Amino acid sequence: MRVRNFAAALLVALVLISCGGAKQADVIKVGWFGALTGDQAVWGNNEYNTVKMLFEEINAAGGVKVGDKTYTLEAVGYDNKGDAQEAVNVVRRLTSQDKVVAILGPNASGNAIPIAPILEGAKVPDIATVATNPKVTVLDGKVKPYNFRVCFIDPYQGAVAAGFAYDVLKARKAAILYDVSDDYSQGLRQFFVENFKKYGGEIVADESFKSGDVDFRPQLSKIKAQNPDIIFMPYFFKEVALSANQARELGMTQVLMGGDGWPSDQLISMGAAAVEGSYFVNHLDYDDPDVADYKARYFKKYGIQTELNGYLVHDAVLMLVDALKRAGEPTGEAIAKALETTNIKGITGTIKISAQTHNPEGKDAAIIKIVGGKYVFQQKYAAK
Amino acid sequence: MAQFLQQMVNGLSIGSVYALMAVGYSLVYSVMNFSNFAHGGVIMFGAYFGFFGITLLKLPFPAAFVLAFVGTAILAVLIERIAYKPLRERKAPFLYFIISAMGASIFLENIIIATIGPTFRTYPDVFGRSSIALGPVAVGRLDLIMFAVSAVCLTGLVLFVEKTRMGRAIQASAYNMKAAALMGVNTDRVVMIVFAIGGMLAGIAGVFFGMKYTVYPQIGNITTKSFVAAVFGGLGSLPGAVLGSILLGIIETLVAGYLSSQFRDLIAFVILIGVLVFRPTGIMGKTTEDKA
Amino acid sequence: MSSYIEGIIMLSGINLIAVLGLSLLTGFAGLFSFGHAGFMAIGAYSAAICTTILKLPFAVGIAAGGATAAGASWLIGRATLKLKGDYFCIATLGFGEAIRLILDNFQGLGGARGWPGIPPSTTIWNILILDVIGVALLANLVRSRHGRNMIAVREEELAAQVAGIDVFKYKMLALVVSAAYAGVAGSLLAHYMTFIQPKMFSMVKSTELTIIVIFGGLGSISGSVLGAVVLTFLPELLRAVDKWRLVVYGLAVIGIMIGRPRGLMGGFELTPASLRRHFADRKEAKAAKAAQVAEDAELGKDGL
Amino acid sequence: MSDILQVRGLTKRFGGLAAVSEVDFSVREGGIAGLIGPNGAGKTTIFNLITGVYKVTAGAVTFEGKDITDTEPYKIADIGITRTFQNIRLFKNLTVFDNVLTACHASAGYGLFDSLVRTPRFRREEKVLRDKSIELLSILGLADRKDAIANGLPYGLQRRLEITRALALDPRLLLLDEPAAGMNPDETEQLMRLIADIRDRFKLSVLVIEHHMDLVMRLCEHIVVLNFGQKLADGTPDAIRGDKCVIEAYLGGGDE
Repeated sequence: MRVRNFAAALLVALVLISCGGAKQADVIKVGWFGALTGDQAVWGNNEYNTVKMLFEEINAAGGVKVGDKTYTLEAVGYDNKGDAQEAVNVVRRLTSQDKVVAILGPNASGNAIPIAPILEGAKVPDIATVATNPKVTVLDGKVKPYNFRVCFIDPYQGAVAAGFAYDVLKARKAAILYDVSDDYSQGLRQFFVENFKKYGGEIVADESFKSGDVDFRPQLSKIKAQNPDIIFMPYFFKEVALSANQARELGMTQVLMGGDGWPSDQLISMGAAAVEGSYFVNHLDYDDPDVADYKARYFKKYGIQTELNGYLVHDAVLMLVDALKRAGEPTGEAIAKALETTNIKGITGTIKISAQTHNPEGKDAAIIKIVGGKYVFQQKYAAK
Repeated sequence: MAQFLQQMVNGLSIGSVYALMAVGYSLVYSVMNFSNFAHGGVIMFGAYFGFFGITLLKLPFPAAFVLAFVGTAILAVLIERIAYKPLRERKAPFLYFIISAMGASIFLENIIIATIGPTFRTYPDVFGRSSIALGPVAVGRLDLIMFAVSAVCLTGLVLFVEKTRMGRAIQASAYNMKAAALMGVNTDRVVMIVFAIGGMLAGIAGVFFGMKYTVYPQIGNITTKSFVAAVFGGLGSLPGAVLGSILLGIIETLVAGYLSSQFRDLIAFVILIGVLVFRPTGIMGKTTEDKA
Repeated sequence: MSSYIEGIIMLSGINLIAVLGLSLLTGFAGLFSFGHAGFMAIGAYSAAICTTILKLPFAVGIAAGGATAAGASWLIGRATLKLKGDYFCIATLGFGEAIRLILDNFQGLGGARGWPGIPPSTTIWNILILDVIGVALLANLVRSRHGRNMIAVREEELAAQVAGIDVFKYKMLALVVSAAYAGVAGSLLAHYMTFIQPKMFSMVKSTELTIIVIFGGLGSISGSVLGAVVLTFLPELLRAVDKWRLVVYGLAVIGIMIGRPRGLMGGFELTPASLRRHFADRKEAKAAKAAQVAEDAELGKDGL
Repeated sequence: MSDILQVRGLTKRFGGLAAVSEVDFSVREGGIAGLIGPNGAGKTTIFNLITGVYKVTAGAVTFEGKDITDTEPYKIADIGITRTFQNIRLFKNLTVFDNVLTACHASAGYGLFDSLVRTPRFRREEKVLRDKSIELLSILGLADRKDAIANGLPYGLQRRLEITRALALDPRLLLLDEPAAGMNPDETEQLMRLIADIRDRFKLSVLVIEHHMDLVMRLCEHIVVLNFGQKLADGTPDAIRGDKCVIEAYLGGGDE
């Protein structure tokens, strides 16, 4: 099934459905979980709000037609505080108590991995949002039947960052600073190193810190002595801002580069001049018209800006609705099967799920540059 | 060589942050003889007081600074009155104090998360972020100011303890609380003053920490480093706390700079254990035998 | 039983084992540890190595988990238990973080990204059996001379020494047994989650275990059992107000220390015998108490 | 009769301050000896040195002919010396019975494994310990208070319990640190009889620190007088009563 511009298609479809049978009362329950409290609460709330908003819009337009019946969607969301143990609890609750047919989220790989056996037992598919560790969907060469994701994976992101740094920025000597106690950071670091070396570049410094650290000058001073062309910083915006400031304080002028942990208003306000001219790999181009439409709807409803996670969960909802329509019946098994042949256009790009990996294949990454305190889209970049 | 000098400057700067945090903790330890783990929470409140003083109340920096350390002094005394005083009066074992302190620190951290939220905040730029270049070595402007303020605070504290009546009462209580009480020292007041001073130091540490880095509810976690530093220097000794902090800062920096940044904290921990095994009283600590 | 309820029961059973160990250390021997999650981590990773890499049976994994955690605790104890309590505290603080850092760096076991694919060998039955064994062994231990000696160390270290109790040895015994419990709990957790990650064993985890012990009451095994079950279920019921949970816990911990240091159970052990005695003694106790007060008054020494 | 305890040249310095210097004395087997002197004379310090709580700076302590200088406190109990404390140190939150039972541990013939799985040996030995505790409590007149919490006992009984606990370790030398402190004359009288009684019944020797001169003079067969950490005099009560130095420094000084 080919859907061209999803926003338009969805609208047409929904209008048609709503004209068809307006007084159906059948409900499909869809689970969501993520961190609503704790230090990742910003992202969790953003995702959950987006899911609720989209479901409202879909229901207002008449619901989703599965097989011969039309259903409305209901979101059942739980907070797992970003904790792996809680993730298992919550998924058990969603599958056995709430009887959801599919689950959206979580954003952290460490929370998405341990839920796999429970999903398999309950036969309920999950679409992870920003869980980029390859092991979320594939383990020991075998694809997990009920785990899917909407984002690209660490090896891809690492390859894009390395490729862009080498090809476009013409960097030959790269230094890395990463968070050794963070899974996401370790993953990106590993694949950046592998790819950058493959291109022929040299890693002149490979330094780390630990979550909670605030002073990076010892590592940065060491990096400075190696005089790299760029510094790759695969971690989240708080530490990015701190380390960027400290690097500039030490008189370092190198171009900084990062991944999808960067985008945030706080990076600009706190990093200010220090992050000016830096590049990062992102899932989407903020100026894309489709993106802008969702952004505006979200802002209108909640009065705050959406974060990166919102875009991805938006596309996860699209994936799910598309799969529901093709599934023929609203059961986890049927939905999982339909998800394997997903091929839609979302706001973060074309999502074509591979049945072998359950990852969206060939999703272009967007390279963003910080110019004048704004995120400026540079180009789409696909790793070779 | 340039790198080595820079690393020493980095180490001194990190160490002086630890020192500012460790001194208040060590002072309280010297009198109360227990680790006040709520100290980190008070530091965190100091950072928030200063931050909201500047942003919300639109105070000039010096006023916000005073607000912060007066606020934390009051907070520290309040914690003492609520969480420790009843235990003191009951002569409860040391374990109860530590647990009560843990409760206080959990409360402080989470009340901020529940009311203000978990996100971090950035101090407005007060002193400028630029650094001064001394040849190849960059010295942060804020570091210099912080160094000066720490020196003034610590000198003031030493003078207070050595030269004033209250200070001597504190010394006497630190030596032996019961004997001091018998000799007519109002130990309850001494404890209050000690917590107030500890709280002030925490407030000062908090504001500088916030300015240098950022403000967030888990600042207390970083202060565990300063506890380690205090043990390193000799628990209960003020010069020991300062020396231990500076040494820990330099050791961490040199480990990260020349050995392995991956294992920085691990190596720091191994050094701590080593010190404990071979010199249980720390660098400056004095051996004491419990009075039977 | 829904898989959700079953999951919560399993988790509380696993928590219980770790809590029992900590209860021995803190409640009976009077030592405070910030690093118990570190022992759980050692247990979890050792057990996972046994079952996943070496393909040994789960029982061997559990035993190895307990043994390695106990071994690590012995090393820490050697270095710090001869010193005053604060040093031990701070050393455990550093230890918990150090273990995490080692595991974060150890790419062979997944590093910070975690280790998936551990066999799901933990079942509700092996948890319950280990719970029963754990409670029985601990109850036997504390009601023997070894347990009494630990309590004596907690109560009055100097007097214990003079009464011929090797304080260091009994602190060490409490620490090693307690770490072994934590190690077993870690092994079970690893094979329940089928995935382990150093993040799971943070200081927050240690703190939560300590809170359970305190709620249950220092020196009460039945309190720890109750605490582990109630405090594992409670957050599930209170999800809506979860951000206030730790605020309330913090206050409650202070409140318990001030007002009811023996915890919510008040040092009362819930055993069939104690219940019987409790009801039978109520009347007698009143009369006896009145008689004693009168006698003390006569001696004129009350309150001196 | 030979000496059970000998102290030779015992010296303890805290920093530069000599709390005890060059003290010699001995306690005869089966005897009751007294250690007297004004506050700060170093009496308790000597107890702490004998029981290994403090490290000795110089000198030696010999017990039954064996050198026990700087033995760890917990081993001192095994060797056969136990003590009480000036400021009572009971296991405050335990019952009277448990206080005594805990101290009986040394005579228990079972190991950790027996404890964990409750072997028959455990049950047998545990019964022996319990019987022994009850017996001791009855001898010391505390049997009817056995289930009371130690902390709630009247002061006099707490002292008595501390002595009971010391006896549970089967000592051959009992060190009592101001056992009559805070007692009225009646109780002091009772205590005196109790100490003499214990000595006879348990066949042990006693070294007692005491301020009540009356008690010391009547109870002890041998008295050591300390002042400022040094020995002033040493002899029978009569000799001490007549000693000029003692009268000047202590009895005449009006400490009593």
